[in-house]
Amino acid sequence: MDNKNSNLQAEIVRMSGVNPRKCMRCGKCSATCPAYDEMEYHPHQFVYMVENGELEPLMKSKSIYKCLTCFACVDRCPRGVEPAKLVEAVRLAVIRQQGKNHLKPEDIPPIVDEDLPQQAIVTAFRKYAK
Amino acid sequence: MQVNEYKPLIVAFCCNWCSYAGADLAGNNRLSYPDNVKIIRVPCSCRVNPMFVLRAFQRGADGVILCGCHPGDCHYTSGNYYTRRRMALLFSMLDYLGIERERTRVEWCSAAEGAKFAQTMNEFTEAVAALGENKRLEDLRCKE
Amino acid sequence: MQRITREMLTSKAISLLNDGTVSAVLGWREGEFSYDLTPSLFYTAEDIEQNFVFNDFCGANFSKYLVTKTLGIEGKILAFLKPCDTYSFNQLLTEHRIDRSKVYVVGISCDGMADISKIRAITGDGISSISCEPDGLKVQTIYDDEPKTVSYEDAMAERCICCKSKKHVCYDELIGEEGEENPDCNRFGKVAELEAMTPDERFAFWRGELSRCIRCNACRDVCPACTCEKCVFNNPNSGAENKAPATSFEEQMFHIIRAFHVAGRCTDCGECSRVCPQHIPLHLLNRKFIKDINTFYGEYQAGKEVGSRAPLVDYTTGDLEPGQVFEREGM
Amino acid sequence: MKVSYFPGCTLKTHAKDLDTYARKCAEILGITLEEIEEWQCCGGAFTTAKNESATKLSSVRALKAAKDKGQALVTVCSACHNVIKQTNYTMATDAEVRMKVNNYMAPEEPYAGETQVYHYLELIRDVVGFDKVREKVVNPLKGQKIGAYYGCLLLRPNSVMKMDDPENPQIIEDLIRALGATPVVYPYRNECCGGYTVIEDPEFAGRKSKIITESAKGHGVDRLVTACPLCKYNLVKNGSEVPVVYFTELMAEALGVKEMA
Amino acid sequence: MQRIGVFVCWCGTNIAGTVDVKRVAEALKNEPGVVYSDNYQYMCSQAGQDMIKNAIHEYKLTGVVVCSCSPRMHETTFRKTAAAAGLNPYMVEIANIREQCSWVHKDMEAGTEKAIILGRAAIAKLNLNTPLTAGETPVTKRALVIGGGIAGIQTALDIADAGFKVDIVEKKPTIGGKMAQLDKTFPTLDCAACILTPKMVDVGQHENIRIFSYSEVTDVKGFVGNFDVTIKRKARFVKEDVCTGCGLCMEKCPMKKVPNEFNLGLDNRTAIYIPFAQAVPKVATIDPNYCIMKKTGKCGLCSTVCTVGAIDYNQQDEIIEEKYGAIVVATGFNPISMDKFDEYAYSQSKDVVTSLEFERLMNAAGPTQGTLLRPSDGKHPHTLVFVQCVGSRCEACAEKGKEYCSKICCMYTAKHAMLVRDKYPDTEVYVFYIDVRTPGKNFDEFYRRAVEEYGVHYIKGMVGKVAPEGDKLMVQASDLLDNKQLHIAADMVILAAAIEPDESARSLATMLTASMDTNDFFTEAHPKLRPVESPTAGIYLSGACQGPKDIPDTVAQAGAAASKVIGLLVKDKLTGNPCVAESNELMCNGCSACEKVCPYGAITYVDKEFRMPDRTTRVRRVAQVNPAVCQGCGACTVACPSGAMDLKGFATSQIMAEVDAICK
Repeated sequence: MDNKNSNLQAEIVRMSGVNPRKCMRCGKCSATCPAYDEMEYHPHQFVYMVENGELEPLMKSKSIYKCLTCFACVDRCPRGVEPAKLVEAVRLAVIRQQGKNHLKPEDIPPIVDEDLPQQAIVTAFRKYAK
Repeated sequence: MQVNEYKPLIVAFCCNWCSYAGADLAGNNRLSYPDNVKIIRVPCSCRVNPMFVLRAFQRGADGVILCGCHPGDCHYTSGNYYTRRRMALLFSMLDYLGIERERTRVEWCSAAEGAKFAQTMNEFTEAVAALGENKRLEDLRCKE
Repeated sequence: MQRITREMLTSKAISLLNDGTVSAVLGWREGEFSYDLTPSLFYTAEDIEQNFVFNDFCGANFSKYLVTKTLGIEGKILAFLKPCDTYSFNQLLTEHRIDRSKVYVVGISCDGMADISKIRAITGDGISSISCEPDGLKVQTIYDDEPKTVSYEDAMAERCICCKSKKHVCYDELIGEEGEENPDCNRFGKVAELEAMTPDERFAFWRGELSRCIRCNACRDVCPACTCEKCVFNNPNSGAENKAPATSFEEQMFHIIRAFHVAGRCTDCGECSRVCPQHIPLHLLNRKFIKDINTFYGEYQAGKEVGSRAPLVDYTTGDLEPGQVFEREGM
Repeated sequence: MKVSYFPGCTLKTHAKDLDTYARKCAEILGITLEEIEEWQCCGGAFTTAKNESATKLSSVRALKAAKDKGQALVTVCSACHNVIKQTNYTMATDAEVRMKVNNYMAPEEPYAGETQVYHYLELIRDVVGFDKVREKVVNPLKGQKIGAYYGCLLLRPNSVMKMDDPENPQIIEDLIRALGATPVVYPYRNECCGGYTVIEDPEFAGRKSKIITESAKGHGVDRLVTACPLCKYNLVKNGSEVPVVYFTELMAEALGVKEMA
Repeated sequence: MQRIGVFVCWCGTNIAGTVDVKRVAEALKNEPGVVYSDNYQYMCSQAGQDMIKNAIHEYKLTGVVVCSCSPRMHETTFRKTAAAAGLNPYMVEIANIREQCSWVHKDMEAGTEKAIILGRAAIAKLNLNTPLTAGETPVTKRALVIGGGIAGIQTALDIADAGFKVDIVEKKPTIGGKMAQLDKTFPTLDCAACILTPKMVDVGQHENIRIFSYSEVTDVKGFVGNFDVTIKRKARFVKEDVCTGCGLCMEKCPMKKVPNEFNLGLDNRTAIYIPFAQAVPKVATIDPNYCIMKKTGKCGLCSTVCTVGAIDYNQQDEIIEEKYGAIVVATGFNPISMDKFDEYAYSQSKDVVTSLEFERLMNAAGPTQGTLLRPSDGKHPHTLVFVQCVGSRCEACAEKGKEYCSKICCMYTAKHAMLVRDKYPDTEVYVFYIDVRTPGKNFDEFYRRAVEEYGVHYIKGMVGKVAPEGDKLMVQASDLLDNKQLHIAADMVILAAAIEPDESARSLATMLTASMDTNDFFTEAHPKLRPVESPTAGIYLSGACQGPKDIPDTVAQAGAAASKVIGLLVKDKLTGNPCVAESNELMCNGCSACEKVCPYGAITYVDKEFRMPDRTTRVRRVAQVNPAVCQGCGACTVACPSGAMDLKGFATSQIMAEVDAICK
């Protein structure tokens, strides 16, 4: 693993507070995930790939915007790994970079219908933009 | 081995079941270590009273080492766990008083680890020798 | 907070004595000087009214007296315990040294006690009398015409400044308000300072301090953790016997052995340092053990709960190794 | 009993019902909701990253306002509750975040998670008691089969939220029972509706919501209740055949204060 | 003052090659107490030993120091030598000048010097030795087995067959335990009842075995060889010695809606019941929580129909006290509760069952007479999903699951899957696994047969959610190898629940002063070398109370525990290790520090009266060491603040003397 990558890996692990080494590869997170079919990389892969430093593919993947943060994987993981926090950490590692906001204010007007609670917009910005 | 006139006196407390047997194994395999290491046999490392360690220092020992079974392997199931706490605190205290921490040591050594025993004694003796004679504990009270 | 007054204590003591709740009262009696108070038993209301003293010099920890005083007495003894004393009292209960049913504990709140040596440092020697006034301590010396005023703050004992808890962990009845534990008391500040020194500096520090020891045994005699039926230093078979100053090992090791003997049991009441005539900061040895225990094995306060398992008679399989002690501190 | 109340933005606009009925019912149950002055949006989602402190400030301000008044803090919206409760937990347990937030806000007395945070439902269960609710019911919802829709935010992460068993919650069911109706347990009551992804991928959110409403219908649910405006939006928007109302509205019906709203 | 003889051994050239033995003998002559010092080629030879014996007689020696090989080699030899010459064997000390001197040093001068110092240390220690005598205690030749499952049954039978009396205490009305509930057993698939019930009958008929069924141990006092045990025999309201087990009462009992615990509540039983047909003892028991007579005082039908007059509604609990030499713990296990795992919808659907419930559903004597039917609607299930590791290997939440592997689930799930496919070829069977763990004879072959011959679908992954929809269970799971999320419409879901020690174990451990791990499994005296003994002498462990175990392992351990018990009971007297701790009551503070560190529970406290110097008496709490239980580790000696506790043979003063001699 090159140096830059291992720094990033350490940062993601630290930011998430997750210890990916606790994973015993049972796959219950992925069995639980409601967004599974939308994702290219699944919760258990996030854990495995972060542990192995395979960060590029994760950061490029749209999977990071598909996690619903429903915490089902967090609650059902038998080892307390908390995959959702890793997904969030990877996403933050992407959107904190300059110009990497996934959602921009100009994207909003066309998608909003008038019943949409602003809760949705606020949350989406917090998830998709820095 | 380095030639050194100064030979530190090392007292080693060894538990009967693992470390003393480990020392015997070192002997069986003719693995040499300095002759200034003197072993005292105790049933378990938890028999070693901190007073013994202090006494050894006071009477002129330059280093004291305790050897016991590996944690989890104690013949008496839990003795070495108590040793571990007692000595962690005692050694930390001695260090706090300014006595070199290299002079005290706890090492877990099984009956099968003759080589480890010899190697430990070599390393420890060397480390203590590098410090020179132990004056501090004796001098702690007497201001020049 | 309302200050505890002598009257509050004497009236409580007399009423409990009169209604038969207790048959004796453990309190303070004036010694040679007004700031030199002696713990003492009172059996009658008259004695209490005349001789019971309570002022800012009542620092003595009563819990230890109860070990012997409760023996051979009919009924209960009333003991006024400050928050710090209750920890020692609980620890003695844990060690089965006091029969709880023999003691009626009245917890008294405490804002800190005065230290005569701090006062002396301000007023100079020759103190003939001290009175406790609202605005401070009026100190009369034989050299001055007018009494000098020393504020309570300036007179407060070091151990009270970094008081770990104002909470009574044991009582039958309380006078004054119940306080709180004070986790931010910074009582390990000096220990940390010493730890940060080089070994040579530490050695020099301790040599300077311990050299002054005259082996008067006051620290041991006052220590509430030292209630052994026979002290190892008095026991010819213990290998540590040594009653008086000598040049031998036991003497130099006295304080280390003593600190280790009370490790995990010391409630950090600070009596050892209070009584040391040579002003050796002995509490710094005890606090080192307490600090280490807290960092190595998790927070533990001796005496906080009756029956708690002291760290040195306990273990976990994952305890750190003695060698890791130093790695961990990054030293 | 007086408590501090954090309504949240959506309750001021799209989810006025959730708020209004909450206030009406509280009155009946003897709870005074004192709205926090100058509260700010909670942000909608809690950021789990350990090095995020800015996103915690608005919640901490609300928490601190409640602490200053010596009151518990109550929320009705699931999202606000989740954010505020998680923030509070972080402030109590994460020294680094605590230090950063306190340094930034520089309050007189640092905030360290002292405030007790209740969801409205918890307040009813733990403080008021369902028996009291039962006493106050004037229009028992007899014969109605109501399905609770918890969603994610009320229950998870359980280690922090500690509201109920996240896999088999009972709190809304107990409330439904107290209101005289019959609770219906269906398996997707604690699964995600699709949440905020509706912004980007409405079809995906639609699929998630559909599973829930279909399951509820299959189990014979007459009406669904929820505590979350976004959940309600997603469920309704995606053609739920079962009507969806806020739990406070259901309460208002039973307690006889709905007309007055 | 001692009169010490020093004997320096050459060990051929082993010692003499590096150590000048003559100089050593000479130097040690002048040590305090030494009256004789000599050297010889082989001290351990007959001639060498004779030399020691002669010197003991001739010089009236009170102690012997042998400078030779390791005490681990010949300490016993020289102790016997001394004893043969009339000297107390514990008045012998060995200076190890071979393994720890001549063999590890090359320089003659240094070696000799060190040998002298080691000899000096031994002499210094010996000067403080006192003759020690090992204590003897008689042995009660009867064993108690707590728990009547397969572990307890096997242990009891083995002990009884060796000719010793055994009592079994079982809390349920019958022995048999979990194995009696099982259908078939892996890896051979023979039926559990076929191999267990004959053993139960053997137990019932064995002249050396008494069964206290429906009973509990309430108190244990004493120590190895001499336990006093209090047993509560709960009132079963049926006279055990009169009841013939005919079962007429069960037919007539009007209260028929009692959840049948033997079938895990899958069907009902009557208020008066015999748990199953092969129960031992085959005696009815009235369940007072359901019996109409017990609850309302009106009924009495069973009493009317009982032809032998066995019913006694007024029976009271009976407390009996018995003496035992050894106690075997065989309290077994239970599956954990599934309450906290409702993502699998255990509380929402009757068709989600635990593996033990599944055993009953497959069992010919079970609620469905062995036909696999769904509990909800009695229909034949077509798609079955087995979930492994439910609550096992679960580190995250202690209140939910267990951190350890439950060990038996992989194999019984393979068995279940295989049996289902064998009986009902029209079924699809899925097993979701994290790892398949099959270490055991013929185990992996068994699992492979399930896959290869029976076509069980083994899928690496976990189930995340089970949703009851209509009459189906919608199973959402991951297939990690195919990187897919699966959705299976199943008819039944079977959960391999983790197993945990029986809840009675914790209080029993306290009574026995036997240690337990954090999971409440009993700890063994040594994890490798003494796996069936508790660290507390006289307490033995059998079966799953010590850790998760399958039947073969349980039976093996049961036999091993029995052999250890037999080894104890054949002795008339127990000779202790004389090097045990001893408390000086005059100095003891009564603080309990020693009691807390003792791994064997050898220390107890008594209130004792002492005469004080002022002629008053004072009652003090003091420690007493039971020498029959103490193993002599010395942990207490250091924990003791006053130094009241000392270890014979390794006294504080002796070790100090050694330190002084070495550091001189």
